[in-house]
Amino acid sequence: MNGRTRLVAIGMHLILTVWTIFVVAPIGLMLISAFKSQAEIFTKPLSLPGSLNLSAFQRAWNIGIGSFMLNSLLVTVLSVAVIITTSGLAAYVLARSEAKVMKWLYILIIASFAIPVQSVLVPLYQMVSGGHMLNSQLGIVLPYAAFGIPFTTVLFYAFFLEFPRELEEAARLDGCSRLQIFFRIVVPLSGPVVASAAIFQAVFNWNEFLLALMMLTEKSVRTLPVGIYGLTTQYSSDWPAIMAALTIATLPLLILFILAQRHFVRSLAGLGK
Amino acid sequence: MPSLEIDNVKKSYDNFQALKGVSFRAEPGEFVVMVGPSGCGKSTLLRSIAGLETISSGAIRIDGRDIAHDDPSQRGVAMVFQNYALYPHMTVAQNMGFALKMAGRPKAEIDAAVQRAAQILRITEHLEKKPKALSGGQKQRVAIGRAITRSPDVFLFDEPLSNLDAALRSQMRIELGRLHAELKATMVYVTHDQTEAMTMASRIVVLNAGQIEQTGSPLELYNRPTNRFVAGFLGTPRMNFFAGRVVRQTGHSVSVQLPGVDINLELTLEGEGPGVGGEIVLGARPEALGGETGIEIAGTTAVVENLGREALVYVDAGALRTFDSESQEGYVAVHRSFQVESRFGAPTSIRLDASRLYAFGPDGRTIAFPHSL
Amino acid sequence: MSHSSSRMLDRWMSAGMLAPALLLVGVLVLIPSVLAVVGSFYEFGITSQNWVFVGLGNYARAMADPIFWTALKNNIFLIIGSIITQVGLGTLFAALLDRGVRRGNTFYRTMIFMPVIISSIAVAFVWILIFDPNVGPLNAVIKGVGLTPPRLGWLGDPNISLYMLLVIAAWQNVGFQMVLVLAGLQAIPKELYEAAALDGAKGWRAFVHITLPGIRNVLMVGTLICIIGGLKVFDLVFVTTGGGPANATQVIGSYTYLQAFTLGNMGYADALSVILLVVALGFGWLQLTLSRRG
Amino acid sequence: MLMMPRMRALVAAATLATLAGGSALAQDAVTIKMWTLDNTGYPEFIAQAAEEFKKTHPNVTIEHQTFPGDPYKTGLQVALVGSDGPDVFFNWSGDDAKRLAKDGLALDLTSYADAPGAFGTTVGSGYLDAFRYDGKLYGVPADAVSKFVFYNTAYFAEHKLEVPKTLAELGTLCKSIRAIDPNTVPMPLGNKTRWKAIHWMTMLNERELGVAGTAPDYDLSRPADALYTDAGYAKAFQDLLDLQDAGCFEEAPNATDYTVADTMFSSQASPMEFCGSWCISGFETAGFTDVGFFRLPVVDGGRGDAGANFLVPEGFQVSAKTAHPQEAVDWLSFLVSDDQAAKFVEYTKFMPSNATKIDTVEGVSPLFKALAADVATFTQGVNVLDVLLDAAVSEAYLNATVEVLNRTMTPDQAVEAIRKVALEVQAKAAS
Repeated sequence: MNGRTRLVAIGMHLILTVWTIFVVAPIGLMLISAFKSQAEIFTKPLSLPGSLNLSAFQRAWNIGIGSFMLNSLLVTVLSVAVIITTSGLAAYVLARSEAKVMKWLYILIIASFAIPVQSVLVPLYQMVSGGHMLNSQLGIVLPYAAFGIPFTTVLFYAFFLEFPRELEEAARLDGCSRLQIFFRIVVPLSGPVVASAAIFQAVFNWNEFLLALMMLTEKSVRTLPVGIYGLTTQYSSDWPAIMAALTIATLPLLILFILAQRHFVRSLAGLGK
Repeated sequence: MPSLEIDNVKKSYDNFQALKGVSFRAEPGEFVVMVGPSGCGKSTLLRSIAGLETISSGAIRIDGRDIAHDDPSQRGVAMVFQNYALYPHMTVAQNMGFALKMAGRPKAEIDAAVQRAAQILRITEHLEKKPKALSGGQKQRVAIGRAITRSPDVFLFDEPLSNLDAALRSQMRIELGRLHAELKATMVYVTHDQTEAMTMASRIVVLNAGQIEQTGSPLELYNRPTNRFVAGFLGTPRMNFFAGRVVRQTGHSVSVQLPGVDINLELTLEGEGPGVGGEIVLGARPEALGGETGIEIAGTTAVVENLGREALVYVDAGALRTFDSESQEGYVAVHRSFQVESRFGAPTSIRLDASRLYAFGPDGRTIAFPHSL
Repeated sequence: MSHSSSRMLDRWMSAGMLAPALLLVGVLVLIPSVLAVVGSFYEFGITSQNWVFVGLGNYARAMADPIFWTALKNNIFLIIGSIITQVGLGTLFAALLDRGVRRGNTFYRTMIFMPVIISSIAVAFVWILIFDPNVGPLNAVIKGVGLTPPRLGWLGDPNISLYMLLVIAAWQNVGFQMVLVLAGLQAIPKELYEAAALDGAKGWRAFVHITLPGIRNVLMVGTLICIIGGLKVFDLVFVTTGGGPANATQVIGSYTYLQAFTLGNMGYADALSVILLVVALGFGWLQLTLSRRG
Repeated sequence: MLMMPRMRALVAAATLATLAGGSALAQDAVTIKMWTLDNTGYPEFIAQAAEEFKKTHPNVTIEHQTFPGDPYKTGLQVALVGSDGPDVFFNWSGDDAKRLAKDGLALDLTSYADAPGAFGTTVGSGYLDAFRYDGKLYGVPADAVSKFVFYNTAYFAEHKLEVPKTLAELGTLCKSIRAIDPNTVPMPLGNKTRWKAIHWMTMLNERELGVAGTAPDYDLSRPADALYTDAGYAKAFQDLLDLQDAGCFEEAPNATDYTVADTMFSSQASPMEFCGSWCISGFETAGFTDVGFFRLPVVDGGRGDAGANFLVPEGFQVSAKTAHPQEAVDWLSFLVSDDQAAKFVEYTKFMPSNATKIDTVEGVSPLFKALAADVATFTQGVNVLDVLLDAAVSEAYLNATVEVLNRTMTPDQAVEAIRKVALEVQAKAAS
């Protein structure tokens, strides 16, 4: 290796290292602040905690981080399951049918992909409220699903278009019904796209704030983002507890991610195709 | 063994008529090859027989029973796809037994059928592998094996060898022939490769633009094509076509003048000729131009394809040019049964022998055959 | 089974497979959208039952509302800015990881991707702390090296705060774009680079002539994600700046929320939503035609 | 077209109701659904009160739900319009409560108020007036928040500093503190969420114009040509700027979170803070006891009243849609009864609207008692701007205050901006 290429290599590492530090620093700050007292956070912003104080974690836990996480988990799993199933079935029919009406339905779905949640917040709230589903998991799972379906359908649609049709024809000859073709042939071979879509929607719904803020006002059903936001009450904020809550909420995901990052990244890569 | 009968089958999409009333009959145990250029409707017809397309009108009968509106799996047909269409998530054995499983047959029966098919195709040792682990030829065998397992009334092949390399393709041709002899099943085989058609078929159906041009045994079609399309489609290299004009006609005998070269050929017509002054197309297979008899036309060597024992020479015969041929420049293809020193521009000659020529009327119908046929 | 009945069955099956998705999208996305369009022609409050028909009045009001234009401008700024920072840096890092550095790739990739999975609310809280003008670590560092931090604070200065939002967004999303591009890069056959090397294209020129065309689709997807994200942005603004100071960082999403829920102008908020909807549909259409061409 | 608005609500409700496929089950027992903010001690207070209430009303179950501050208003409004709202709910007096009354969503409680033992007999009329519109009573005041300048008594003693008598003296005091240590922020503002400075403006307006002087502008009853034309408004902004120039506030107050400001005082980094009565629990949590307080001082030449101070009554309203109005009012009356009001103080450390038994409450700090005693001596309550004003004017005031502090607007420009919005709202109300 000559001097110039070594210099280039060092430069490349430098760029990556700087960004890595930039990425890690706030997470480190969150972690450290969780061990500090409120006064320490504000008066000694750059120092390490004076003592390893776990009381903020206890306060955060007492506020109900555990149940927020469970709620988030429930809402995320349910909504992603609904999204994957319904989008998969719909995208399959759309990609396979030659009827004209299907083309219009597909355009309709693409159009609804572009509709931002805020645009329909008020009527949506009225509907969920009118359906007596405020503060219920279903009340948030259904809107999450509805807003996740267009993107996922488009994703699946592209995948199904490229799916070898001969396989399905072979299955037809082998005696499969349309539904059987879907579940016995197409689904088992859709692993990567299903994983990509599921991860994308899971990350999105796990972190969703606006709808959850509006629909899940009751403490017992709040998801993590709203729960954490609720830690800043009308007149006071317990910053160490907020940071502890963020740490509790983030750490499991981070560890899970670091352990499974190879698969995670690979299946997410399916989005680019 | 059942017969397969296609009766006036029509198929149209929006404004496009893919099949314009096709009829033929495959006798029990026959190996029928459908050939034609791409877009001629041969695949559509095959897929219609399989039930993957619905036909607009007509009937498809297996042993006299019209199956045209049955569910694909109820028709008693099995199909081998161009891209194998093996289920990647199933093992070879599962792939082969899937149809029987869907039909709810007992496991023992499925296993037996799979074993039998695997033995026929010599893939027993691969049964537990996934398709991904197989070579192209092995995959094709599994695809065929999947068809065999179902013991169908009719086998359908959709260009099954086009994804294989040349050596494997000729090997598989032989194997398919053996298989046909062994199973004695009725088979319909679609290809655009006329070599496959010539070597494998007991009967060839030539399709063009949604219609049957001619059916018959390979040699029948090669020797006595009923029209210029079939004459040009079968045989490598293709037949040379020369555009000429009728200068004299007496009874069934005409004299034809070819452009550029001042020669008259006496032909014996089978039917009506185009009349004096009418256009006529003469056809000569490459092997018919390299003989010792007939009118000699001097030319120069343009390209030589040496095949070792024999050679194919493209001759620049001056003003006598072919049309609708493989070489764009209108060189005349001549088959020589000896080795040829390839040299561009070397003087050579061809011989036009009226007794070895075909003639086609303005509507493309064959109006004269070589005398020996 | 007769021909027509099998076809009917197929039709029913198709309808049945489509129904759940269409029902959900129809009821919870499309009907509310139509209701929002209807509402945009009226003046009413959340709690008011008194609907006054104003025709296009709300739209006229938006055209004359300087804050609406600020918000729209900010959305566009965030869209363009995030395309440059996120797609740009994402591509850079992906290129470095794919063919540049030889060691530590997994480490870098893991670290850079990490913020993607953190909730944006959590992200916002941490950054609020970092940017605090009196007690935040950023100012402590800046003052520590003898520089002067901005007088009105990182998130308080209308000239700076939008850029800070970009920084936060980049912090969170560059990893996502990077992985997207990385996947695209890894799909480019290595032979292409070998062929290019034979043709004399190496390094930067190989990047321009082989890599960029090879990841064109991926970059389009990434750009689309930035556009949609930039249009829908809400959480980040809502929690960090609240649209302030004095509406300087307002985006359509937060301004709609303000008009609807703080000021109670539901009709006007509906009109803003519809405008956002039209802009979003415009981008969707653009994407559709572009991808068709490609 | 006339059908449309009603249809919109109907379509919305009907579609989802069908989707959910459910309908409410009839219940023999009465359930009162109650929504409140998520303030410290609230859930525990309500829980014990509900238990207690069961003794006299065995068929009534209280279903208490709490919400974080910001989404509360929104969620409440939409819920009240919908069919799934609470029976009784917390609300601030002022524009929020008034709007619900005006829109027919809050129940008129006038006829219930004076029944024996009902809230009208236990709560002072000053509090009740805060929830009175057009002569009718629309809420049950439960507590009030006030605001004082808290100071570090130990620090003041150490540096021999004195409590200021006028606003000018407060400015001088800031300068003295800066003279001791230029890095000490005398009284952090923390205006990132905009309400801290609007509380200042609330009191500064009073100090310049007096409550009577501001009232016709606040409720937009003044003629258009005179609306917000009083020089006192600009003067009040200038007073804030003078304090800023005197070094009272921190750097970039509009970018500083209020919790940072609170912590700077409670961690004794800053010797003063203009803070709410709710701040006391924060001092206690931080173990900070050397706390004194004084009212925001008057200004020389101002028309304000030293006896007037910040006082925002809060309380509960009853949904007009409730199926059990009598039980709902009984429950609220119970909450503000003598015993429960004392418990309320014990649990929440808020100033109760019924202070009959405040002296008997245990576990309350001397500071709280002193504060309560001071509140009792107010000659006039000053309700806070952002609660009192029409939402659009309030929004304009909040932004103008931010801009003044940022020096992107002069006081005159700020008042002009507020006046412009006020005129629009006034004109619209007239039409």
